[in-house]
Amino acid sequence: MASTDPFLIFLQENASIVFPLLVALGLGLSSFAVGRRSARTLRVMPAWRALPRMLEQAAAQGQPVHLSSGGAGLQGSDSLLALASAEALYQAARLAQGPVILTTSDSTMIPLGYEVLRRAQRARGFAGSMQAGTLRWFPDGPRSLAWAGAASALMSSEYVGANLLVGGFGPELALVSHAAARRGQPLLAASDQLDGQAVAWASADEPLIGEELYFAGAWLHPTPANQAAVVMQDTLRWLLIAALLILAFLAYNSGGAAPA
Amino acid sequence: MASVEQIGLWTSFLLTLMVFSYLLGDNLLYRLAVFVFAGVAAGYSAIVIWDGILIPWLHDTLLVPNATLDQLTLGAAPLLIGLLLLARSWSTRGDGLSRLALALLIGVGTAVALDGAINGTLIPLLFDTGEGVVAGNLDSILLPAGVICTLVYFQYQARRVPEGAGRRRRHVQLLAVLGQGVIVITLGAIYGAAILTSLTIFSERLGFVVQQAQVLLPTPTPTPAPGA
Amino acid sequence: MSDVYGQGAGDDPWPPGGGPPPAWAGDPAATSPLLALLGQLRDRPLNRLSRRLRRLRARSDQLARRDPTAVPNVFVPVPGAEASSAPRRRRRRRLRVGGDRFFLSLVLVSGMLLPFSSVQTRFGESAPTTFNADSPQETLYETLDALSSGDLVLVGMEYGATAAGELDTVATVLLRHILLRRAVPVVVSRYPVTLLRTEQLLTNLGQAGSALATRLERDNALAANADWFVTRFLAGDLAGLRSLSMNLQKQLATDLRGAATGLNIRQPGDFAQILVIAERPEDLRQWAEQIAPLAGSEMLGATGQAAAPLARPWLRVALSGTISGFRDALTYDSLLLQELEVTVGPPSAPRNLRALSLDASIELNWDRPLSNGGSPITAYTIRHLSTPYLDWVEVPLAGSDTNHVLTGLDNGTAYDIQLRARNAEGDGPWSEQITDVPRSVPSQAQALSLTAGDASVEASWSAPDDDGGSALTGYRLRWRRGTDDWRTADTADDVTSFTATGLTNDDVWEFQVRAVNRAGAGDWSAAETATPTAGSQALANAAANSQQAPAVATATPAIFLGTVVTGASELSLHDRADTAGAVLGIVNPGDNVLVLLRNVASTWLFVQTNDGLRGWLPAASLDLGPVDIEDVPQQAAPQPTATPQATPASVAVESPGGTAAQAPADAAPASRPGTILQAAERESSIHIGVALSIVIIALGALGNMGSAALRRGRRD
Amino acid sequence: MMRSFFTMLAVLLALTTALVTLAGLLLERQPVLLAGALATWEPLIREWSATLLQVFSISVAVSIIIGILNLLLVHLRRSGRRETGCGYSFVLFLSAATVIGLTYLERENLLTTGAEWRVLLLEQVQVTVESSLAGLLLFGLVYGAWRVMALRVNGWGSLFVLTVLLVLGAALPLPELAPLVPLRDWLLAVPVNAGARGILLGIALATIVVGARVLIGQDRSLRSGRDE
Repeated sequence: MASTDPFLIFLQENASIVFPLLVALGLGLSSFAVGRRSARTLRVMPAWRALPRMLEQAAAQGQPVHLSSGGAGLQGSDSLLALASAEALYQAARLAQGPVILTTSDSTMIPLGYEVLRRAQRARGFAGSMQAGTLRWFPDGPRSLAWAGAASALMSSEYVGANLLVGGFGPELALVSHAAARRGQPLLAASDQLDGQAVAWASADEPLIGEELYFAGAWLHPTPANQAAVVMQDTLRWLLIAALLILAFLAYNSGGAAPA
Repeated sequence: MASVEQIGLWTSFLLTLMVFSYLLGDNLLYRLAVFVFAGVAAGYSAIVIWDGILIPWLHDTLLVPNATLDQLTLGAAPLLIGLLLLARSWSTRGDGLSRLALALLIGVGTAVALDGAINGTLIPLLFDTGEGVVAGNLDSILLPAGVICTLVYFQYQARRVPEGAGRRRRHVQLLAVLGQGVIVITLGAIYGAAILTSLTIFSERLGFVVQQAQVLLPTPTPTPAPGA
Repeated sequence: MSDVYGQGAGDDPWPPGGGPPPAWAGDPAATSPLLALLGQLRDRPLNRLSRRLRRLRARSDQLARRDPTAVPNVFVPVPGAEASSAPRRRRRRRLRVGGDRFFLSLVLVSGMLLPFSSVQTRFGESAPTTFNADSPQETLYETLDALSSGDLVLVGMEYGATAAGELDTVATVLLRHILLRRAVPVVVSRYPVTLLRTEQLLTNLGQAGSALATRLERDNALAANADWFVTRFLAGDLAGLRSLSMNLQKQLATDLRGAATGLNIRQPGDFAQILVIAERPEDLRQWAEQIAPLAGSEMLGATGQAAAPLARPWLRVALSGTISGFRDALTYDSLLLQELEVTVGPPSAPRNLRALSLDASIELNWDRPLSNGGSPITAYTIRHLSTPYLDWVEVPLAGSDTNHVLTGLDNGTAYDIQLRARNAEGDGPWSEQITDVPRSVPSQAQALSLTAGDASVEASWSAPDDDGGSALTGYRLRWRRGTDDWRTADTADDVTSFTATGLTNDDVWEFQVRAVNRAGAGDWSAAETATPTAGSQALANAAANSQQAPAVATATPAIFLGTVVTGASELSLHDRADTAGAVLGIVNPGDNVLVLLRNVASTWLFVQTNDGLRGWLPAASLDLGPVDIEDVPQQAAPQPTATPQATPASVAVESPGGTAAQAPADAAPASRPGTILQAAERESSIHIGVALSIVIIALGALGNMGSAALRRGRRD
Repeated sequence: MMRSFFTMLAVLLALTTALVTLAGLLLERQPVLLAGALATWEPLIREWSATLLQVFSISVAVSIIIGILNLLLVHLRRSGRRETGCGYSFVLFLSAATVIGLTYLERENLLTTGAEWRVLLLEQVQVTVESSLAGLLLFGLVYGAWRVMALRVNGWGSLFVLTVLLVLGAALPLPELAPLVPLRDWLLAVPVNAGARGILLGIALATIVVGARVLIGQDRSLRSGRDE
């Protein structure tokens, strides 16, 4: 990055603190704005549209729903993925009519997972205590094969009716999706890792790609805050595209300055 | 009495076969192997973390002779946070305090993740993609074009059309379709590469099974191609 | 407990066989009627649930109405993709699975097994022996090659057992390269198991006597916390990496087992290079982001093939060189071997110098040095020293033959002999010293005198003047009538008389004797004749003689030299006198072997090779020189399978992994990281796997496209 | 009342920890950020940030131990109650207990066999099963690709399969397939590179948005359950 422009340098160096604060400000404003206007129209997301039906079907057959966040957890780089995936899983747990099995391969997800289950339970209108068996943790590694192996075994031994896997997955997802295909269980999956995402795209009943998993709330539970996040994301995206175009234009005109 | 190594070889040989029995269908042997594995992995994680992290930490803080109050507080904080999170798993009592513990974790995690997303991904990729453009080099122009199409594909907001459906503007849609093509090609290539890797790994396992079978099973020594 | 949620999955809250679906289960139009029938729900708080359910359904319907496909499908519209038909479609798919899956697995497994079976299957070209110019692979190689002695290299081993099948090979070649440059790898990892395995890998790589140790001219093993470091593991994912960058000194102060490493590294810049071997591209990125900028340098990366396309976005950003996958590792390995040959210097000492005494000469054989020092061996020098002389006599030899006959020596004198190799870089060290005594065959036995008896003749003689420098091992006497075939008898070295019996009286019998020592038999003495007659007095002597000297003396095991003569191809050494016997090793035309035994039919010879291997060779393939095959001692009983002194595995010269395959065949290969085992078989197996995958995936796509077209046709 | 107080406190805590950590990370990278009176805060912020990160990573370690406890207890309870699959639960519990038990015995020198049981278990059980499972992925992946067109009978499915086939074909070292190699290389250099960058940039943006939600207390995990 051989940029010499002082503004760009400033932006680069302080972006990690300035940028989120600006976004936070924007987000606050836009959720206020969205709240005052009527709901936003969003493009169709087949996966989020299929989810309620999938859950319903599982419930109708008396089968539990398998939810998983994979390797996402509060371990630093994955923290925000873990929060986003907790949100998506919460939406699913809330809509599910039957029992839910939540699996994870990151232990920091356990408290979040219980929070998700408890909250969903409240939202579904049942108070009372939770049993520990609905949340299962399996040890992790760079690829969580303990999770994948155990989940694939569990999916058949517990007669799972539907699977929603959103979070951090690598190619180990293939083991789980294979098990789902084998037992004819519907599956929705998305991952922030590209190799896991490739497997998810190929094997999920409806495609769900990358960032789409961060915004489940906007489709499944369109509160002003959830919608504002989507608006913010779109805005940022266009800003990014503009920045990219400007940089490309400058580079093109400067005769193609060699990158650093 | 077989030696320990012998038992080990047999164990790994049989476990490999048990896992591969999955190819015949989900079965007891496969599940057994997987659950043994999950248990062993959990045991090792516990030992390694205990030995490698917790014990040194305690020695540096709580167990220091004549520890200061600062050291004691610092040493106890993670344990307290851990306990509060643990409490959260079992009951809703003390919800507020455990929420604070979670907040601390989320706070630090958010910072690290934001730093990573911005300094690790956003800025390097943005500048590298944008500044990589060289006049006259088609590929260097196609690259940012592809990135832009991909980004546009995700565009969420749409216009409401009379039937009530969300529909994106026509030019956005055109870019989005191109972007979808780029994404599908990307995922396909990654998928193909993943197959290649798993082929490599599987070939290693096959070689292992064959070699072990030759060593462990009482078959005559295979004859290498005779010379002359 | 009416709390559905709290029951946990294992409690099976809705046992099959429950009552009919309650009225609130939803109107049949919204869900499939089949599903409604299948719905088996047990009692629960009806009022609350039904309210929520209705609300939910209303919302999902609303969502469904609001948004039909917004991104138009530019290709074929999906028939039957409407939500209402989804369950039916799914059910049909479920039926179609099953058999095909098993069949696919079977095809794939059996195809990939082929190269490992006894059938030698080779498919596809093997990995190239060099990287493309200016490729990231070459950059990586060049960078590591530029390391100098004592440089520290921070190595991040960021992969688990999952990727071991692929990345162990990559790690092996990279670590070996670092160690070969006498640089010091400092290994860190965020995966504890990987640290344990890396420790094992490094231990195996640097064992005493391993190719690496030999090339580094080390007679001891490379040691932990001296030649390499495996430090304590980094906990906490990204935070762990960050704490490494912030706290390098402390983090690297203790090793995997908690012992002090003695490393004192204050900043990442103290490392000459940073190398990350990662399974996930994210790990590469995190290293590039957290460690590389602080080190002020670009880093090197290695990944599996799956991560290779994903490493690309970061390639220009932070990585200078990368390699990926098994094939790159093989190329790297062969490059490493080629490269090695032009750097080190003079060759190492020749090995296994062996001598065979001859008449006034000694035949020497030896093995090539382990290392030719990087350039071909051009010459050898032999030197020898015998007691009358005080100085070594050097005999320069041109060429790279590994045998020579020293001539002009004194029989019976002990010679100390050494040997060294020479290449363009100079002379290597002298080999181990051996001592041998040249000897010739004895001279003629003296004074053969005959005493005729009744149907017998007693022969006696005296020892030869000259024993040829080697103690006599015995005598051979032969006699015949006229031009009949010779009859023979051997006696021990101290028996100088023999009575031949069973002779016909009144015929003239011709007798000759010769002395034998380890170098062979001397010339026959001049012939003497005698005529036995009936009633002669020699009888008594004969009786006594027959007890003393065996008719066929085999007291001394004869050792003869044989030369392999068969054609141009190499010859297998078998474990029994039969071509079906297991092959113990290989001998080449021109090799000299020691002949120890023959089989009863005299068709096979039991020999010892220069490498110390013992086994059977067809007699016809050996030239025994002057020796008669019948002179070779006969195999007494069925010979127990000869135990070779070295296992066949250690005969194999260099595995493609570049290490002499030290592990005996019965070692567990997978648990011994450090060698690229079965490289050729695995390569072919992978290639077959790729080909089969292509076929399977293509067939799957075509089949599914076909059945979709059929469905559409039926609907139209 | 109490609950909303804790919620506010939690949000505030998350916000401050996030900002302090972020500032610390920033200072780490680039020493001079603050000028004038603010400069005195610099060492303090760096220290706080470092402490927070340290506490964070130890808390994560503690939480892994908790996770293992949770796992073992769940499975112990399941095997005690004889639920479906309780056998597997028992196996899991037993293998974890074995590893931990052996480690303890070895450490206390109560094992006299002389073999390193722990290392043996690691190599012959954990590594074996893990790499076998990784080998098994091959079948999941190939079968997944075989099935893609059953799920998506459209242009995108075909494009995906074609890309997979191209990547596989180019990896096959046969002279007949050599023309595929430059095509594959171009694909990886341009569209795949662009697609990967686009998806990663999108995820980075989404991460920032979620992070911003945490900062303004919109994230659900920190709030009590009232706000449904």
